[in-house]
Amino acid sequence: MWSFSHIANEMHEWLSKTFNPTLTLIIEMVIAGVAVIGLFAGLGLVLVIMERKVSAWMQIRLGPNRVGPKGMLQSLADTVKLLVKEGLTPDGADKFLFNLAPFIAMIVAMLLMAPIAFARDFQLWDMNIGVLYVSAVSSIMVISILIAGWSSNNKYSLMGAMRSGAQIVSYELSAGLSVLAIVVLTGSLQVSDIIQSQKDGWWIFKGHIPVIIAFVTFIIAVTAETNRAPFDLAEAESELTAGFHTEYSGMKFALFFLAEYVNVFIVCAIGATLFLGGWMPFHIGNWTDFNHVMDYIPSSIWFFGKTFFLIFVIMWFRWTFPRLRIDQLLNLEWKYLLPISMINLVVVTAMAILKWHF
Amino acid sequence: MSKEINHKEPSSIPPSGGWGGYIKDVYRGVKSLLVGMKRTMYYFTHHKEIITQQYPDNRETLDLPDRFKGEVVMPHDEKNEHRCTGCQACELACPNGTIKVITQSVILADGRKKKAIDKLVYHLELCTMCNLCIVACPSDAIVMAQTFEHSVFDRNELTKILNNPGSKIMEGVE
Amino acid sequence: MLNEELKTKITELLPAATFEEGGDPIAIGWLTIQVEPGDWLSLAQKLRNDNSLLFDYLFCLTCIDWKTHLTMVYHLSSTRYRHNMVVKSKLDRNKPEIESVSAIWRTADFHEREVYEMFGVNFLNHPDLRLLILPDGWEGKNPLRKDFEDAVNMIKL
Amino acid sequence: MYRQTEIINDASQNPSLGGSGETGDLIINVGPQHPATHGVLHLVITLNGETIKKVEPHLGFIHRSIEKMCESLSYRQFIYVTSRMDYLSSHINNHACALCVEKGLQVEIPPRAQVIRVLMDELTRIASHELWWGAMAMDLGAFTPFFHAFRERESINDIMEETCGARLTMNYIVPGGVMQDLHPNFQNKVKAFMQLYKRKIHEYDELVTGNIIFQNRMKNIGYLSPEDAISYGCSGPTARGSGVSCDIRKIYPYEIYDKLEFDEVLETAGDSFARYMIRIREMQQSIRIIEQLIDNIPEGDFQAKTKAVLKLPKGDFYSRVETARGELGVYIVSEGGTTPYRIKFRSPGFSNLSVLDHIARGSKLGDLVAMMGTLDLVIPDIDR
Amino acid sequence: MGASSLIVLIIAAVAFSGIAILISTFVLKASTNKQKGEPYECGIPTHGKTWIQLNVGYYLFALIFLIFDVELVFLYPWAVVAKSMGWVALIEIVIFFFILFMGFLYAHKKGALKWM
Repeated sequence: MWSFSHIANEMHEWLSKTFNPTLTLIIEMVIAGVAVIGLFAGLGLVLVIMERKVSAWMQIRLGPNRVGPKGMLQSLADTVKLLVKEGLTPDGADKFLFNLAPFIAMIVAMLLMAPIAFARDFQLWDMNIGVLYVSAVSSIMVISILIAGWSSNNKYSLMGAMRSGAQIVSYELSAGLSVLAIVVLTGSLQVSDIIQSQKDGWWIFKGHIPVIIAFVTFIIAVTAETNRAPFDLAEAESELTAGFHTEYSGMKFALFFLAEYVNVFIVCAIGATLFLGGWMPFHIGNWTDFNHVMDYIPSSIWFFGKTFFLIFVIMWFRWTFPRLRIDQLLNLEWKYLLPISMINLVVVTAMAILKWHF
Repeated sequence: MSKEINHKEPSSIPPSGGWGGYIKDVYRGVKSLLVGMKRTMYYFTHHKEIITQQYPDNRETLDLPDRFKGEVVMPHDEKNEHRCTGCQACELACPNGTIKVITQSVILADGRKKKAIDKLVYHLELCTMCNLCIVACPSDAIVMAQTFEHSVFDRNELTKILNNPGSKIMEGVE
Repeated sequence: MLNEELKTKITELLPAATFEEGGDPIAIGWLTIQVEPGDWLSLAQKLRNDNSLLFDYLFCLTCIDWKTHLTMVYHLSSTRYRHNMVVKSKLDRNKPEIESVSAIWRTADFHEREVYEMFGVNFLNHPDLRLLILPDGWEGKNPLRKDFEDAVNMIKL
Repeated sequence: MYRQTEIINDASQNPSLGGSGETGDLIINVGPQHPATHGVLHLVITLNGETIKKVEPHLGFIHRSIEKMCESLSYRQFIYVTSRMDYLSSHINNHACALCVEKGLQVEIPPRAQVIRVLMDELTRIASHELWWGAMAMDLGAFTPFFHAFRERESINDIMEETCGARLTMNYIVPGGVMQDLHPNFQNKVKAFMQLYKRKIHEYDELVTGNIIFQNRMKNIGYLSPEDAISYGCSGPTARGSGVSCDIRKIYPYEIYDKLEFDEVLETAGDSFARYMIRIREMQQSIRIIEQLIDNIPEGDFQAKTKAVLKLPKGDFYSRVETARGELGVYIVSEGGTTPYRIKFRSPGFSNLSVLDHIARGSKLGDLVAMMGTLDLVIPDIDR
Repeated sequence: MGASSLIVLIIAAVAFSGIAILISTFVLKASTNKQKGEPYECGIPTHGKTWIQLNVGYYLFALIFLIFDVELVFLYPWAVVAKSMGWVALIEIVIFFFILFMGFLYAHKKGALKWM
């Protein structure tokens, strides 16, 4: 059957036959790098046009409709525009850090790609601490925002950076706790194990209400962690004009922009993996016929479908809700989400021990 | 320096008190959010509600009401005649000095001298479309046109002479 | 309170006040009084605090340049009794000075700053008498005075 | 009596402030090029952390000296200028000026003209509040309501365009009546608009009013006591949110407002949410007024006979009307000539803005945006 | 691909960003003027220094976060084995959370979670 893993294996075999092992490794690395860059850029283009269309339809508008068929090439045109714009560095800025920040943002976003299973057996590195790795690496994102905001020598940026510092670190807790709920249920940190455990049903279905609560907490927390509205305090357009990237322009701004969207993709992919079964098709208990039909849909389509559904939900939030104020944002985390997810984790543990899940 | 800031408590939902209130708050909050999401989802799926006008594409069907105040024009009939007597009422009525009436005296066929307009200069760039000149005109010589795409590259082009070259005043208009 | 009653009441409070007849005769028929700048602050306090007057709403504060003198105009209203009154005060055009009433009606703060820059009236004891509308460092005449001419920006019709 | 607010010196005069590092006060300019100021308002904000210590408005970016300008225009001409003051309720501005001139001329306005004026006033009020609603939600970060508000506002603008010939600065009112008669389609279109409005009004609650985040952002924020509201000269929804009855249409009725049935909307909470609710409910009252009038427009002239050149008698004239933002006063001092000797526009925004510093102190930066939204500031109205 | 993929990813990220920025510097024709380098503050020259000691309440959150995050890291190994350990794990975590919660309540009572 045609699949990503099949292609990868074929290629690996052919390369091993043709070249010596070192060269094979290097060629594979180059191919992987190019593929990731392509995925990265492609995701940026797709997510931007998706966001614009979603927002337009929710706002009874048409959205971009000039470039390409139904405006689908709009984000490509925007990229070209950003490419020829001047990336200005303000005079008063800390130039080194100012230019470093977008790189950090990009590296973090890129590193998070490693443990994601895009399709059946198609993963860059199926590390045994996959979930821990994700939550560890995603913490670095805040550093790039802090650097960007601080080094800009702009008061709006500084405020935005400070806000996002408090915000991201706070929400990491409940995101981590809700991830732990799944880890408790599966007993493994490895992404492939977690997906395998959902062979006969996704966790969101077989985990009863506690897992649904964990899922909702997770979605809220990652929305906050990626600085998306209604938690976009770091940008807070109507208060801080553009928040931490006020001074960024041209390609440097575009990198932040891209990193933000890729981060949204990644957290949604993690959410899809943990709660919705990743690339695992939709299976119901022992309805073998039904499960077979589901198996015919390629695993990558399952994965991207689930991920994009979650991305849509996050966009849906953005175009519906007003923004929270900074103290309310932290109240929500410390007074509502954190206690709820702590209690929820205990309940999930009890459930796992009692084997109440399917 | 002393800073006596009249600090107000940051607002949160007035707590209903106790654990029941806590859960009630969460329930009410989530419900209100879901109601809003339902509304946006309705519009997301109902594309018929879209109200965007695709302006440059719908130029042909664009229907401006006949009272729309676009710019001042002076209608001429097929004999290249207009109704302006050069009385300067419009010039006086205009708050901005948009209209300048330049008159000349012409000698009529019977030898009498008569005042008539040489040029009626109209500065579109100064005009605020207030309609006062149209109201002031005793002989209905000028009207508002329904044009609205006025942008040009050189602002001198906005200074217009409303009467056609070689035009005359219509018979019977005093 | 009717104008007649107001009149007697104000004569009680400030015998020196003169009443202007015919000012705004047709309109709402507001009582108009003339006071000396020196009497204004004490009268204002009484107008604001007297229980039968209670002029607590200063809804308009402006100045008129009469070329020979300036006239401050205060439009007062009472939110309880719904009566209105106009107080005018003549100022010397070369050295216009009057007591600030911003401690009595807070709205006078901004309005007095506006009059200060537009007419050059100096409000004594105003907490923060600075330019509000005109750009910082504005020097020269006061725009709303009759002899003001802006050579650069004024369009002559 | 009002609560005394301490006067904090400007940082430029006090070198100990302004980022010397000791006090930790950050001085931030908000505006003139800022998404939340909706125009060219410039606020200098002294922040301590996220807490506002002081807000100082710097005005004048769009000051055109309309008062001076009007001194050289005739009584017919100056009305059009006032459309550019509070451009969102331009019709009501024109109305105020016309009323003041009519007072001086002592002309009787035909009943048809009065009804047309009131109808247009109320439509303008709804349009203004619609825009405010959308912009207010946008200030709080919800972008979608803005477009929904414009759907309704557009249909009002279409009505205006058809009858008055312009969408925003209508200049429809002349001393003595209105410039043109109503368009034949007017009644049908207004009815269609009212149907649309009633069909969509519940969406406002769903999207914004009932939203928990929105309520949290608005409630108990920017408290303005009734005494302060009066002392600061607030008017319109800003004062009525504090429970101060100040609707000129009720207290000093002009035109036919005394014959109409409508309520003066009052809320007593005095916070941002109260001011928000006032405007939402005011729109419904306007709809109510329009409903009463739309089928009962009397026949007759739409304009009283006036002389070609208007001359006001010597004296001063004052008219007060209720715009969408509050009380607009037009004060004309006449010397008996064809042009006013002095005109003063008592704009509602100017007084309402002065309260911003008072209510914003001690709250968060994000609240400032919400408060500015509820004050409904229109910058040309403030600067004039 | 294993751990080497991380190196690939870092190189890819740096290469991608670097190339993009390089292209944009080559393509554009930059104009220079003095105002360009000023910090953006709504068009008004900025007032005082930006890098001052801010009075922010954020750092308290950072401190509390630090405590909680360290606990969270401890939870990961626990979570992996929780299911196989059975009831002991549950009792452990309840005690653990109880202590943590007490600390949290203490911080709350002290007003550390109140925004400054």
